[in-house]
Amino acid sequence: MSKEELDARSMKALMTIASAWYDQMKAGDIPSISLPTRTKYNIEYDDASEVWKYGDKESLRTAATAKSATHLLKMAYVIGFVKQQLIENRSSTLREMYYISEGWKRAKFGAQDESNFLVEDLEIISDVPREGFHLRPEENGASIYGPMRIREPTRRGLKMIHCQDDVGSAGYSIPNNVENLELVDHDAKFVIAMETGGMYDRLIENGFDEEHNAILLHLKGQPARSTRRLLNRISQTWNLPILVFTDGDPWSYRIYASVAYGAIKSAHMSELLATPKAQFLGLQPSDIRDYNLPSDKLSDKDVEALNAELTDPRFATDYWKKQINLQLELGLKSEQQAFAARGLDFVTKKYLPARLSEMGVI
Amino acid sequence: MSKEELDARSMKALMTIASAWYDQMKAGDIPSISLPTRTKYNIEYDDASEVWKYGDKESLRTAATAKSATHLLKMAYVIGFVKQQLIENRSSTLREMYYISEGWKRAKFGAQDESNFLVEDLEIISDVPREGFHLRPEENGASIYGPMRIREPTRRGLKMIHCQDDVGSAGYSIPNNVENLELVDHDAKFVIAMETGGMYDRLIENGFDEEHNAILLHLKGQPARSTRRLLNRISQTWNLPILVFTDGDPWSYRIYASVAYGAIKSAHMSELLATPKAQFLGLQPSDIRDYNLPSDKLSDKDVEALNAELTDPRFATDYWKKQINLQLELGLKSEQQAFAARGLDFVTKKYLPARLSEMGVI
Amino acid sequence: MVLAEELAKQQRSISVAEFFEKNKHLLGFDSPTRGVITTIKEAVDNALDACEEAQVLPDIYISIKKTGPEIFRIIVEDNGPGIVPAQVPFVFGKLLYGSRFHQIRQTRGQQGIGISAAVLYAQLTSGLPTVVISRTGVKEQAHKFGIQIKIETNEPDVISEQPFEWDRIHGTRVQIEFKSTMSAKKKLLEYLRYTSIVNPHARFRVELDDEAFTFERVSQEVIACPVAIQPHPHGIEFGQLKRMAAASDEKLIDFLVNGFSRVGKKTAQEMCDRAGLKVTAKVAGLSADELKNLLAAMQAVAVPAPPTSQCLSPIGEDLIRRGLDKEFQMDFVAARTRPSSVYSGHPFVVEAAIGYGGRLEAEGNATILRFANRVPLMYQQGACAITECIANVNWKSYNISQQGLPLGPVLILVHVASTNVPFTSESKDAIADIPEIEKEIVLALQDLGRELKTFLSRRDRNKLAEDRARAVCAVIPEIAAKVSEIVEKPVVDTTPIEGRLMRKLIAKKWTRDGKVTIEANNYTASDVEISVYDISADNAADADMPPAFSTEMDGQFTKVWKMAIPKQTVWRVTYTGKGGGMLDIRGIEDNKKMVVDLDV
Amino acid sequence: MVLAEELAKQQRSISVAEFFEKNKHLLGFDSPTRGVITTIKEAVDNALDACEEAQVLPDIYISIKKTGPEIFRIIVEDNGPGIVPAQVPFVFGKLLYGSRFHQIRQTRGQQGIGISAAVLYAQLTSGLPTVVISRTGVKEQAHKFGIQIKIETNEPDVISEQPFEWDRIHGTRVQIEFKSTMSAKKKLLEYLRYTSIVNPHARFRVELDDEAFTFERVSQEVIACPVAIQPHPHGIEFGQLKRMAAASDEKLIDFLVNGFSRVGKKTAQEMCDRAGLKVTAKVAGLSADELKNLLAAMQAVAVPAPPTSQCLSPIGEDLIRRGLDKEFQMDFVAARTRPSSVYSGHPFVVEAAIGYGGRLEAEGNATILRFANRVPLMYQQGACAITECIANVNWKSYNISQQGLPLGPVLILVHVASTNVPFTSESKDAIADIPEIEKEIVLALQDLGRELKTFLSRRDRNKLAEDRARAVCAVIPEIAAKVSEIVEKPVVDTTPIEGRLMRKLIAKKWTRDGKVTIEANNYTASDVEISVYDISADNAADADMPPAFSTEMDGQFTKVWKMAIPKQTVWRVTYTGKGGGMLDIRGIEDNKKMVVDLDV
Repeated sequence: MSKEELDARSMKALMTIASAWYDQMKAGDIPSISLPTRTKYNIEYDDASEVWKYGDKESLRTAATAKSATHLLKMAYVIGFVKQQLIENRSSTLREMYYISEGWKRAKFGAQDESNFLVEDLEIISDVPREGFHLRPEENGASIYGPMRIREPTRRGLKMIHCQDDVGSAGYSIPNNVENLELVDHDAKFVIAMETGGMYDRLIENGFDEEHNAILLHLKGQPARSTRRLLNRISQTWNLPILVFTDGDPWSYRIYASVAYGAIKSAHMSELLATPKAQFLGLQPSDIRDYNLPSDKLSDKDVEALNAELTDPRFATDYWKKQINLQLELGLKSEQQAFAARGLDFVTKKYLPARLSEMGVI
Repeated sequence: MSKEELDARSMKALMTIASAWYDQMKAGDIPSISLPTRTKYNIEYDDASEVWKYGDKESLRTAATAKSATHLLKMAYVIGFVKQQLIENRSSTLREMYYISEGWKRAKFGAQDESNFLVEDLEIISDVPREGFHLRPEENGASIYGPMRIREPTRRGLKMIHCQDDVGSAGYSIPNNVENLELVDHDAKFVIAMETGGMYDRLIENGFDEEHNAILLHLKGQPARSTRRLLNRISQTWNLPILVFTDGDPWSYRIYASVAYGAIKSAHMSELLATPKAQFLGLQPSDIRDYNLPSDKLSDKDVEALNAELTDPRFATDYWKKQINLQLELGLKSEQQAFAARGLDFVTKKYLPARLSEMGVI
Repeated sequence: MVLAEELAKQQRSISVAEFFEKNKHLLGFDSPTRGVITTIKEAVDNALDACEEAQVLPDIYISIKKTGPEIFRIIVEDNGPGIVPAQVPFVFGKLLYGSRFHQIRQTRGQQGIGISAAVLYAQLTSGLPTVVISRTGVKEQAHKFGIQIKIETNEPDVISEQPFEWDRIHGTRVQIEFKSTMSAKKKLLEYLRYTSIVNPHARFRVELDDEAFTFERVSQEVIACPVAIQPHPHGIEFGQLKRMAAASDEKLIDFLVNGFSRVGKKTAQEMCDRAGLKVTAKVAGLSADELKNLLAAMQAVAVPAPPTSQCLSPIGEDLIRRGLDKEFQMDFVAARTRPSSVYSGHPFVVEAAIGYGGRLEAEGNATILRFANRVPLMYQQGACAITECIANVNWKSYNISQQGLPLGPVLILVHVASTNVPFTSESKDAIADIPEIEKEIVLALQDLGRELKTFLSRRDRNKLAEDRARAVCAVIPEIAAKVSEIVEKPVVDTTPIEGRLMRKLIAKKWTRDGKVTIEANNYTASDVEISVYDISADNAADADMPPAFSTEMDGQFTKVWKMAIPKQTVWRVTYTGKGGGMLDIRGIEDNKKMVVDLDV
Repeated sequence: MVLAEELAKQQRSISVAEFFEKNKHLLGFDSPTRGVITTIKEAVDNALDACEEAQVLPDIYISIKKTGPEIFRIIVEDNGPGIVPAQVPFVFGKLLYGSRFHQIRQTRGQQGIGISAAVLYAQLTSGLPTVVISRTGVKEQAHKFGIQIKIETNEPDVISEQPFEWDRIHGTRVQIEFKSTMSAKKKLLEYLRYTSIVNPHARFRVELDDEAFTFERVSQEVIACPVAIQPHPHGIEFGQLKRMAAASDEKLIDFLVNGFSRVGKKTAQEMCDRAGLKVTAKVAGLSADELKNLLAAMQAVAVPAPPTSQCLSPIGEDLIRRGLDKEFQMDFVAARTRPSSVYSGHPFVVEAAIGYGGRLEAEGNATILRFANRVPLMYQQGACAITECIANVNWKSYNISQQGLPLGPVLILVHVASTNVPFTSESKDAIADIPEIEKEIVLALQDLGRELKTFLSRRDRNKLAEDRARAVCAVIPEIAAKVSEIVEKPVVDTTPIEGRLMRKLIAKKWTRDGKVTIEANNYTASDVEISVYDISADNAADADMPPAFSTEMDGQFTKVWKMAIPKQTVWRVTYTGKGGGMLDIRGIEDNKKMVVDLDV
């Protein structure tokens, strides 16, 4: 969708919301708005798009309590602000909007979280991603390294960049808006998205990208929107296998889940942000056992998180049930760099080749 | 210094330590080692290099307590490990070494912190930076954007990169070892190093780099070694003014201090890592007052940190005493993006030009 | 063996006076400070008991004056029946002498020790005899005595006795002088205040050196004097039965019916049958074993509880509430008089009250008022079963914070009335932990706790609902303003929404284009009849609905409209003017109305 | 007025027996369970007091047997001086009758109430008379009585009296039967154990139904019987002085010198001068005002504290320690007897002890043992000044955790001995909060607390130092191994470093190339003389230093070397063999040696 189209769609959606409130109040009714319930119990698998989306459960937010009324007031101010940005063709970060809200008196945000949540609400109601509101994420994109070429429009014109030849050893920095990024061509067999920089550097130092024609991507923890969107686009455009390689603990599985299925809090954007074909490479609980990796005991919070995952529809597969139950049984977790305990080459020479061929990727 | 020279120097320094211990034990003495005291009370200004370094205060670590004995044992294991890396010409991250220590029984590290601290000790004793031990930092370098050109040796050969024309909109990713980076040329008047990505993006979006011929650098919070080393090199090589632009709170002043004077924990590397000519741009406590910025109350921890800074020799200037006392008086702190409360262009059109001209930079 | 003989020579009898002289703390005379309170307490107890017996409304005068270094003169005077001259020396000059010890009924004083102990204390510390004046009626002469106690024998020592001219027609005045301090003045006044709460029929006038206080009565009703009852068959021990039997010349059945509470012929018959004894047997002739069987039978047969209505005199829920109301103005007060109950054959009644808010301290431990037979307990709060019971109730479940004792603006009163209050010691400061009594106290407190909880949650709920609606009403107009701006339409009027939220009568006044409009929206759930008071410089001569009346003073016109407004409807009036001034609505509760001047 | 007359008719005297019958809780008879302990306590108190007076080592027999449903027969028999037949009825059948009430000295029983109260309780519950047998000497006939109390008059009622054949040559046996339960058996044994701790000269034999216990004496010394003293001039009240003066026929100076403790002629003269009275004045003739002046003078003049060495009988620090040691085996015990002191003219001594560790419970509140005049206090711990004092000491500063009371394996004993122990009630369960006594208790406890702290920190320090050295010794060889590997040289031997760290004698044995070496390094701070025991299959025939002796059994050779090793030197022996077996060092404390078999 072109920028102009997206802008028009955004404006229309926002005005619809405001008009509905105006009409409610005009009729002497307390203004209200419907939102899908945003919990893991209200996400459903969409067969068509192969992603998890919010289901039918909605909650009605009526300005009949001070909290809800204030929420609606803030929403009105955000709508007013975005309308202004669209008219003036400006953009800003959420943090900047948070500071701009200083002037909104009662509608001022109490904390950054609140403005984030509110923008998500607006995305859901309007079915327009925040990029359409000209709101930039604060988060930086991650890094990518491998045999692929992209074309990026910048303030200084279109740039064609090859992600091995045209970049430093730290790779190409993914910008925070990848909608306009063009995926030109590639010479890769698969993509490995890694949780930690140490593993990303290890694979680059050991020449894994050249040896296996692999695109390496550093997720930098819980991946930013632009990172997830880029993976989604690589998968859709080039149809390459996407493999997620994280630490072996419940929080890392959530990183995988957010790549593959979308985060619960952005389930409304799943079609754009999720990569349903992404596969979990490791570190698997069975690896801890099979390779006897250095490990830590699961904390109470870990166990709680694992149990929560057992009831999470996104993990409702035999593979995950088996792995999670095994982990609970072992009572252990490991980091991906724990492979170093078996030598610095172990991960590139032994573990990854074995695991990738087991997965049918090489 | 060439790689070979550095390797030889490292090996010699480590063997000297081990031999000293051997001789002590042979004589029936409890092994021990001297270390400079690593607190802010033992850093001194070195007039020659214009940086803060550890002073004369030393503490003797004798293996007469279980804690010290174990510390020496671990140090012995690290020396053994580094010796092996030097012989085999391998490198690894600290995290990897931490996992490799799994096999060291009693000398196994209890936590990552411990191995970091120990490597710092070794740097101090041997006067060799950790890069000489073939130990890679875990931390990623930050991003840089602006009219400058560098030449970087990578696995795929030497790359020449212009940090505006040859990079995406997110800029050039600084690698985690910049010793071998060549600073080719530039067309800049000054460098602004920023704490937050939001401000970095704001300046790029508003075209500040073009308008003022500025190099923009995103510190990503407390700057990594390679980022500080790069600033040090830019300052030394090109003699450009380096301006540090952070949030207005005690923790951010420490970011400035670590850029300008070096961190206390790496005072032994100050000559390589500190940029004594770096100036603090803002956000100054007086800005909070003068621009009436949105602010938060200082927490107890903030006040404690500010008071600690008042006794920190690195902040012992009239400027800092005035600013810190003013802040304690105001009882407030602000983030740099708080300028957004006065409009999205305020920082680039009003604040920075005014401040830079006040500082004599433009 | 010589030793035993020698030891024998040292053996001798100890007089009760000697015993208590050595054990002053048992009687509450262990410090000069306490002595004052104990003495006044004993004298007031006797005065109240006497007035009760005489069925007069007590009018008690108390005076404390310093007469020398550390020496204080205490006077307590009552309008009771007086004491016949022959008895005066014994009542005041002999420990363990009194009229109430052998009676089974609720009295304040009981053991015949209290006031004589004060006399003893005076004689030990100041050496001065106690002066007693008493007159038993208008036709009788008043007598004045100087009395001490012969300690070795516990017999009265009458120092002087003479007729006396007294303006009281009946009553007693006792004047005791001993070593003391007035450091417990606050405690003393507290004692009198508390006494007045549980004796709402009494008036106390107090003179403390230069200050005078009066605690007025709130009830004009003389309280019934408890009547003595016979012992209850379930509360009697073998020794007592044996003594009663030995002293009786009755037949067994008559002995049982006449000698015990609640035993009728049928019950007595059943007891005899069960004991295997003839109803006609002479009781005095029964052997020890037969008496044992009889006792077992008496305790096995079901007998109703003792008749408490006669022998006990609880204060009653209404009078407790009024008494507390007089001394503490509180937001909530509830009282409970429990049904009477029995421990070890002694009937008792527990009364309790809980107060909340008002002038009570908002912080710290609850105020605890303990009473036994209408007498406040002033010491040893920590050792008292009442305190223990209060601490054992889970106040948190009644929304009262608690740390051992309940905390906050809470007052707890507990009154235990019994024919025999079980004190932990003879100084009568604390009630012993008798399970039967504790159970009743806890039940009363729990019952009151539930009532308090209901009050608190209703109060909180009302307040909360209103606060909530008010908070919403503050936001709605802002939403309206912003939304109208976004959709670029005129600002929408949100008053209907506000009134709806508040469920109130909303009166508004605004001025636009030289026209003043007053509007009253009845959003409440019922029809209302109200008056609108509008005071301003406008005369409202052209009002579209003329005011019921209009008056002028100094250029200010007071216009009053009266009307009924059905629920969910609006009343409106418009007139030419500049607005301003003041608007008020009468005829509806404050919390059901909102008055808004939109021009301000 | 008729009413006063009517009321007068009801007035009557109350006998002490009636009073206590109604107030059983004042005497410790408020429950059947308590009755047993109270009775045994009173009887044992009397027995111990009597033995003390007779200067015999007490040998007391106690028996409790169930004789009917809820009825128990209690027997207490002593080897005291016995009671002459004429006195027996009064001692047991009259409340407030005794030999010790009027004496100023430390005794267990005092008021003459205790045992008679038990007799009263028996008569009320079982109806059975108390049986007393007493014999005053070998030449005298024993007598046996059946005794009850006439309650209305508090006079003895002798049911039976007859001569009795008794094998004891002197002593008293009392047998009381009343309604009770044995649910307090544990408490009873506790009472006896505690009694035995503070009466280390007494033996108790106990039969409880089928079980028998003996608490043996740890001291064979008869304790001195406290001697009565005269009242102290600072502890006398006006009333008492007046009575003493009235009963005296002496001149003032003699009256003062003879009638009071610690008053000599000079002091008496000073008192008279200060009071403005002639030394020769007849005391009986002094007026009330003169007596007041005299009293003021007596209290103004400095007089030494009462002579406690005679009238008080503290247990003593040594005997307290031994008594505690017998019953609780603890790691630490310290006792303190404070100097005697005075409150209200009554002399008293506080003794305290603290024990730690051993068989004490590691968790929960400290064990608290309270005593008054060598009698354990078993009830009302919470209301006792001793408990309050313990809670008020800041135990945390002595490294003892505390939550109100101190926690952990701590025992605290406090004994208050006085001519007049101030109890909170006549049941004598708790000591009243007299500031003078509290101060002494706190001082004693603080003193002991400091001693305990010293013990604890020394213990902790020793343990810590050794643990630390041991931990270092575990690491040093690993450092040596790694460093040697890095520098590529032979592994350096670290034993000298280890021994140095441990400051011990280090014995090592190792086998290399068919040679066994035993080495003893004396790293201690002093020279040692030791024996080395080496048991193995080697005969050490070729040892370079032959063993002092060598024996063989079943193929195992025991070789013993004896030698002196100066400090900081090494002894070594080598012989051909295969090693193994066992090595031991004798002649040096366990914590000063380390034995290492390097082959294992």
